[in-house]
Amino acid sequence: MRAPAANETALGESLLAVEDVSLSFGGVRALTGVSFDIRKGEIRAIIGPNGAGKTSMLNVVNGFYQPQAGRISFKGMVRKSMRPYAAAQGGIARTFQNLALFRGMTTLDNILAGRTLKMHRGFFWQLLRYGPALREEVEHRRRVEEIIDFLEIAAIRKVQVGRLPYGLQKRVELGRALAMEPDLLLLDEPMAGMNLEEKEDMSRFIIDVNQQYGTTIALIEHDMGVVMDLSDRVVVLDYGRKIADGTPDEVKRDKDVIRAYLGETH
Amino acid sequence: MFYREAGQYKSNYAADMAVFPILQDRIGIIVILVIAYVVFPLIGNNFLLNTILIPFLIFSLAAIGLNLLTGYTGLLSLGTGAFMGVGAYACLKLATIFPHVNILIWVLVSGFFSSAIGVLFGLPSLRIKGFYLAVATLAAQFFLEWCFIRIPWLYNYSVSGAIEVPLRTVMGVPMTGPTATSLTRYLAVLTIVVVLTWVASNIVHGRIGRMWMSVRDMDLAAELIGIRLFRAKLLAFAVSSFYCGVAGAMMVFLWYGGAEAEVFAIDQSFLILFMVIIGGLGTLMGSFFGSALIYILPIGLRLIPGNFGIPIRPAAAEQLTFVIVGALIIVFLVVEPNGLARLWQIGKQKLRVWPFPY
Amino acid sequence: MPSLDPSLDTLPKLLSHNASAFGSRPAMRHKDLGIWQTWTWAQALDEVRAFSIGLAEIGLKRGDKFTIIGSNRPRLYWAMCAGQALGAIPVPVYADAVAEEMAFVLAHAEVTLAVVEDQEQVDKLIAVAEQLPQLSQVIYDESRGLKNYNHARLISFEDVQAIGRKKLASDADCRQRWEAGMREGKGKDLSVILYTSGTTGRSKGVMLTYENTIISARNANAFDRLDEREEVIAYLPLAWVGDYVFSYVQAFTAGYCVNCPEAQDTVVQDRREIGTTYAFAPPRVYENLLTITMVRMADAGPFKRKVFDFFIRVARRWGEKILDRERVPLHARLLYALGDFFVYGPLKNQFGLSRVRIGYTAGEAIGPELFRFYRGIGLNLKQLYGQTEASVYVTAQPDGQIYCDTVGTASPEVELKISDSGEVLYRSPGVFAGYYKDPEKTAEVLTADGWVHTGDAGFFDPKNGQLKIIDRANDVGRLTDGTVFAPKYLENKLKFFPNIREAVAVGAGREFACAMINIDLTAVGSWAERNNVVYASYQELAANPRVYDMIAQHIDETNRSLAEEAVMAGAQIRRFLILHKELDPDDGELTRTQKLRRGHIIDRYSPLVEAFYNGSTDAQITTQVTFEDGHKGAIAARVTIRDLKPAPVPAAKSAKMERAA
Amino acid sequence: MHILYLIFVDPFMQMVHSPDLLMQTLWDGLVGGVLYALIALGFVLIFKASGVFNFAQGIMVVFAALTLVGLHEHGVPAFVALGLTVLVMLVLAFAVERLMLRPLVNQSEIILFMATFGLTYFLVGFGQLVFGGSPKVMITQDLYLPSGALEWKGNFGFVSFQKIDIAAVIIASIMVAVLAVFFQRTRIGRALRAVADSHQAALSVGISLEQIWVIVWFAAGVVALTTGIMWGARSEVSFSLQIIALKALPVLILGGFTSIPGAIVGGLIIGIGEKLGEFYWGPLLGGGIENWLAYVIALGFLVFRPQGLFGEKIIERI
Repeated sequence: MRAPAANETALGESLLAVEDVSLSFGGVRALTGVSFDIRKGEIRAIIGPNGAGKTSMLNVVNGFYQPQAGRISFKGMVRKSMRPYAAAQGGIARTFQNLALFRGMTTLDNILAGRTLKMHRGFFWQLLRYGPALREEVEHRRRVEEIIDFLEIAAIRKVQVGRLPYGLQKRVELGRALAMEPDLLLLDEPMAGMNLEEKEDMSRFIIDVNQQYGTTIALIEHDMGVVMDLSDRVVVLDYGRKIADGTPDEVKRDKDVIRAYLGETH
Repeated sequence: MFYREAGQYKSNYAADMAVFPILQDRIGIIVILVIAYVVFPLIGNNFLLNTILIPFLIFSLAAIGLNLLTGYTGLLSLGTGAFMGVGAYACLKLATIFPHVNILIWVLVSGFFSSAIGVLFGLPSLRIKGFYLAVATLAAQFFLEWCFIRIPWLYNYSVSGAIEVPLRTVMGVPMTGPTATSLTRYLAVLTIVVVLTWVASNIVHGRIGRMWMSVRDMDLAAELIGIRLFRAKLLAFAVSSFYCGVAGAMMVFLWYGGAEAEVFAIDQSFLILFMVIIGGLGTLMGSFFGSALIYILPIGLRLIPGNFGIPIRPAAAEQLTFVIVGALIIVFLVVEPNGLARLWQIGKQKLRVWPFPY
Repeated sequence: MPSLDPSLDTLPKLLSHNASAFGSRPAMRHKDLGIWQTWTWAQALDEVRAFSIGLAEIGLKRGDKFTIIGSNRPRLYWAMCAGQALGAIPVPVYADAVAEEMAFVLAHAEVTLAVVEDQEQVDKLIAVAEQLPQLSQVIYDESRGLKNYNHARLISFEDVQAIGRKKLASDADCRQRWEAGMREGKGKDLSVILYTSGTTGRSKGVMLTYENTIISARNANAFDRLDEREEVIAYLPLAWVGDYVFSYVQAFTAGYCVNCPEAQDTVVQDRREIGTTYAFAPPRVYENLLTITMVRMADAGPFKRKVFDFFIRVARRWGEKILDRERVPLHARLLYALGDFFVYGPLKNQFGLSRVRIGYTAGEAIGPELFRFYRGIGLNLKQLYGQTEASVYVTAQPDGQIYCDTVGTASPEVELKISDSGEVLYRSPGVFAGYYKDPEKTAEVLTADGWVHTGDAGFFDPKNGQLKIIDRANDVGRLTDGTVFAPKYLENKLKFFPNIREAVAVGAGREFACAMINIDLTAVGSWAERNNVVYASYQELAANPRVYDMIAQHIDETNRSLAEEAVMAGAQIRRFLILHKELDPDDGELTRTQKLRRGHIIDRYSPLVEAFYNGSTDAQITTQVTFEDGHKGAIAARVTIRDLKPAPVPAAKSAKMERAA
Repeated sequence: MHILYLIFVDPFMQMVHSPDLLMQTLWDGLVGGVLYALIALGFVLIFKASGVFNFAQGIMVVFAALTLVGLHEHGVPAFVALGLTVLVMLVLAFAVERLMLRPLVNQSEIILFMATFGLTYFLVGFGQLVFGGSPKVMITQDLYLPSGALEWKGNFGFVSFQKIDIAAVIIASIMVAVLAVFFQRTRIGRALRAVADSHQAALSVGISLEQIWVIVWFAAGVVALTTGIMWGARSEVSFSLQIIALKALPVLILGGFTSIPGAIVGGLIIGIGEKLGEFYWGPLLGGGIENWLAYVIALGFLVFRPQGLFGEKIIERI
């Protein structure tokens, strides 16, 4: 089922490309001259041992960190570095390794918050919460409900996310990202700490997102099995350097990768 | 137990997103409003109106103001008193310069002045968070306090250095000044508070409210979903200060009828902060609970000994109040850190699922 | 037989009539995307028309059979009507049926087109595709996950409607033609084939004409004064005659609104939101609600529990009398009023039953205690006795004449009689046209002069003249000592205990009665939590000796109450065991409507049955099981058997008996 | 033009023309600063070890002083009273840990912060209830603290140093030294430092959090007492002091919540800064700017170095 999708993306033009990006915090090198691209409509995995700089990479992509060197071209526009707001507006959404949900808010509000960039009714109408403002709320609520339905979290619609079990929180976070209708979706270990069943669900959602909405996805994941059957292409980082890049099978066979992983285990 | 929700279904989102989706709650609100507008005026003597209700409402509004900033946006402020002051002095100047304009309009307009000041002192929130920001707001508190004392123009050069509220009539009825009856002032305060509370609930239930809460709960994530933190924070400062400003103006014009700068001293800020915390951060209802507890309780304490004929020095009573309030605050925080509003919620939930435990 | 006004003798005709009569009234609601999406009768007609014409375009013809598979969704009901408008015959199938079962029915009914809910059902059909060569088109409601499927024979509901709308727009008189085609339908025409998963053997297709269903629906509406103001919730299997008549035909004839829940597990919540006024449910549903109540109350604080128990006792004592408008002392009324405020009201509200005017329990006999409980808290619960072959209604209880052990008097236009063998027979306008492609079975059941053999043993209660069903005619047996042994009667008594989900009584032709028990995982599970009994699976919990003790107490209680009854005293349960697995329709142990298939179970578990009577205290058993995903496996277990002391028969009673004898 | 002159030229002219005044001002500022530093020190101790932003520190100063004087008034010999007061502070520390911190463990910062507000109110009321609300005079002589002034005439003028101030500076310095040693050398001290980093670490040193809290609150109490004595000796013992105690907050901002040297340096900057400001620029604004100058300094400072003088740069991670 995945096969056709993979083929067409193989030719799809690049949506985002990072060119020898380097990042360091006060002397500590996080990334060194990393370059790779993400093509429209593909599922791109970033893997590597702990501390390989995967998360830092995502943080660079959506402008949370400013790299010291390198270029980032997104949708053809070349920048020295991203800015969070610009990234968000450009259509880059993101979930986090250890959840960054708005714990005090309900599932509904969390996902609605993801629509912020798309809501424009002025302050005055907000004061009245009437007329245009209300209409806008309703219209976006409808979109959000579709996402809720899609992620099968209708039952927890009005529950404070702080009270939800971990697996569900992950889903809500994905929902918030989807609410932004992103062109590029960055998932930082979407399945960390999940049991098998939850993982299967999550994989299904990721695939469905990619197919239903044609969203391009870049994900960091530790579970090799998952990575191999989800992703179209894989880039491997180790100690902040790129050591391999290609289709899952290519990467699996790459000896640097094998070494890196064996190196990690002991 | 009283809730009978069977048959209350929503066939459109507007209804589902209403502030009070449950019929019984809507009824409750109406009952409260009727009591406030009809029953109290009928049975209300000066003491009830002037010493209990008017200040209670005013403090509630101020608490709402601070709650918008601290409870909803997560920005701790110790400058509430000063922002209230700005409102009061602004109102005084406006009333003096344009004597013929309806005073209530000025009461509201003066809010905008404290908004402006609030935004000004909110600027540091771009760089700093938490207690650091709290201390920054202390700068506002002390600087403004100092202005209130040192700039005679603000209090119209009155010899006492205090605000003397001029007589103003609305449609022939004395609204402010010595001859204004407590009933008229009560109704004015009540109306303003009701309207502004309604507006506040609109804000917090809409896009802006979500924006603020996002900033409060996880500012980084908020930024990454496209919320401009700085704008959101400044907006919070502006709105919050507006409410405080109006509360301050009402306090002087519709309650005290005259006041000195001390009224807006740091203790006032602390008092409001108590109300917000005890009432419950991030809930409008809590602001009312908090103000009821923190303001009305001490009055009760002062009355009790008298009623029981226990001889007690007023000073001692004062100090005793301090002790008790202080202890109460700690006790409340221990019992329910999320404030009275949370207790209320729990109770309500129990009633909804009655007879089941969950 | 009285025939119908020809302008209203088919469901599509009724639809277009309603569209003009109650145009702006809600016809259907569906909890979807968080709110109750609503369609008026006018809108419903529009949806149906568009889909119907679309169907015609993709080649559905008069006389074709098409199937409907899925949970209760407006679109699936519309699909039935849309097909019927073209003169095609819907053959709804149980959505939870496994692929093979479906294959049998669809092949047998020569279904050419399927309207299904979602990917799950599509996958099932694909799995058995080669067994169904004639099935040319599959229409799905939810596109989720189907994007990359081969769409050669696959099309979405919207697309079909789009085709229809396009046709309507492009071709001016297409609308008239459709109207005309719809008008060709006659009351005598075959309207639907419902496959009954009979308690014995393979399922048979019951053919019902429009007249059958519409007349009995009309009568039912009149009988209970139902009109367009009713609110009902549709949550029972589409393929069950109950749902077909109740949420489709009766809705169309009365014009009331049918509400589709968001999901199976939100039914209680959804029923509560809507606040239905007319409820129709098999005893199981009421059982579950009661179980939930008991379980939750067990966790409640002592005070709350005391209040609850006290008022429930009040309800038991006075509730029914008050409901039946009998004379009761003032203090009782006052107590009851209090109870209503503190317990009954909230309780009914929790379950969304507050506004229920009439509640029916049917499909299976209901445990008397269960029945009394609901009547006691002021729910006007009545019994009816029905069959697919009768378009449901055979007998029903008129308001005010409610007895927990009868099923009421003959419904309007229904004639009843008891054969010499004690079997119940009936004749009515609702009587079916025969089993599809099965004349000899039809002959067995349907006599030349239109009488139908129910296969149930029963008699008219001398006290009130209402029909009383004892059991399936061929299930009623006798113990070797000659005492009457009516298994279902025992089972129902046992099933009232929240802890017992299913019970299978054996004893026909044996020296004494025994029972195989299925514990209720919800109830016993929470009991286990409270008594920190640890368990990993149903099997483990079922085998737990403390659970055995608990069940033993329940059965002792049952025996005591049996001892009270002259006829049954002899048939007390002497031995029982708790089954190591839950009885399951997928293993053919229950019907899709969750009825016990006792015969099947008894030979399936023959080793256990033998163990009952050869005195051994436990037995080894291995059973074939079908898992969720359809693949088969076997589970083995060693099941313990417990002995019980029969309760002494009260001296007075036995004395009377002797005199009677 | 003239205003610019008044702001940017005139003050400095004055400084040059009368260095004695300048010196006097600097000295006064220094002493004030030292006392701010001491209060700030109390904050830092508690914040470091328990993450509690102890708003009550200022009140503890007053309360301690009040207790000391009050006891003496009731005829308790000075040093006995001193000892008793220390004991009272210990009891207070225990009470706070038991009744406040333990029940509120792992509540959000702001809740603990509010709790210390409650504590403040309580102490204010309690102190007055027991010892009366009227201002009191610190028992300087009985504690053998020097009084009078050292006067020093140079050819450029005349400066006077209050002996008590000198004493204050010395004692304060000793205090800091002791604390420093305590933190660097002793096991408990190390434990405390560990707590600041991670609670597990502290436990591994074999001291329970509860004990640590008691210790730091007690230490803070002792610091408060010292401060109270000094301050009381300079002005008088009354609750008006608590406003001055708030001055410790800007000091903290300058120094950072967790740095002891920061507290000291910050204290000095604020103390001297506000005195200079008041003396040389205050008149332009009609005086009294002491009340807020400290905060404005801190505020301006924050905008450029949010993490304070000695706080290390925060790298935000997600």
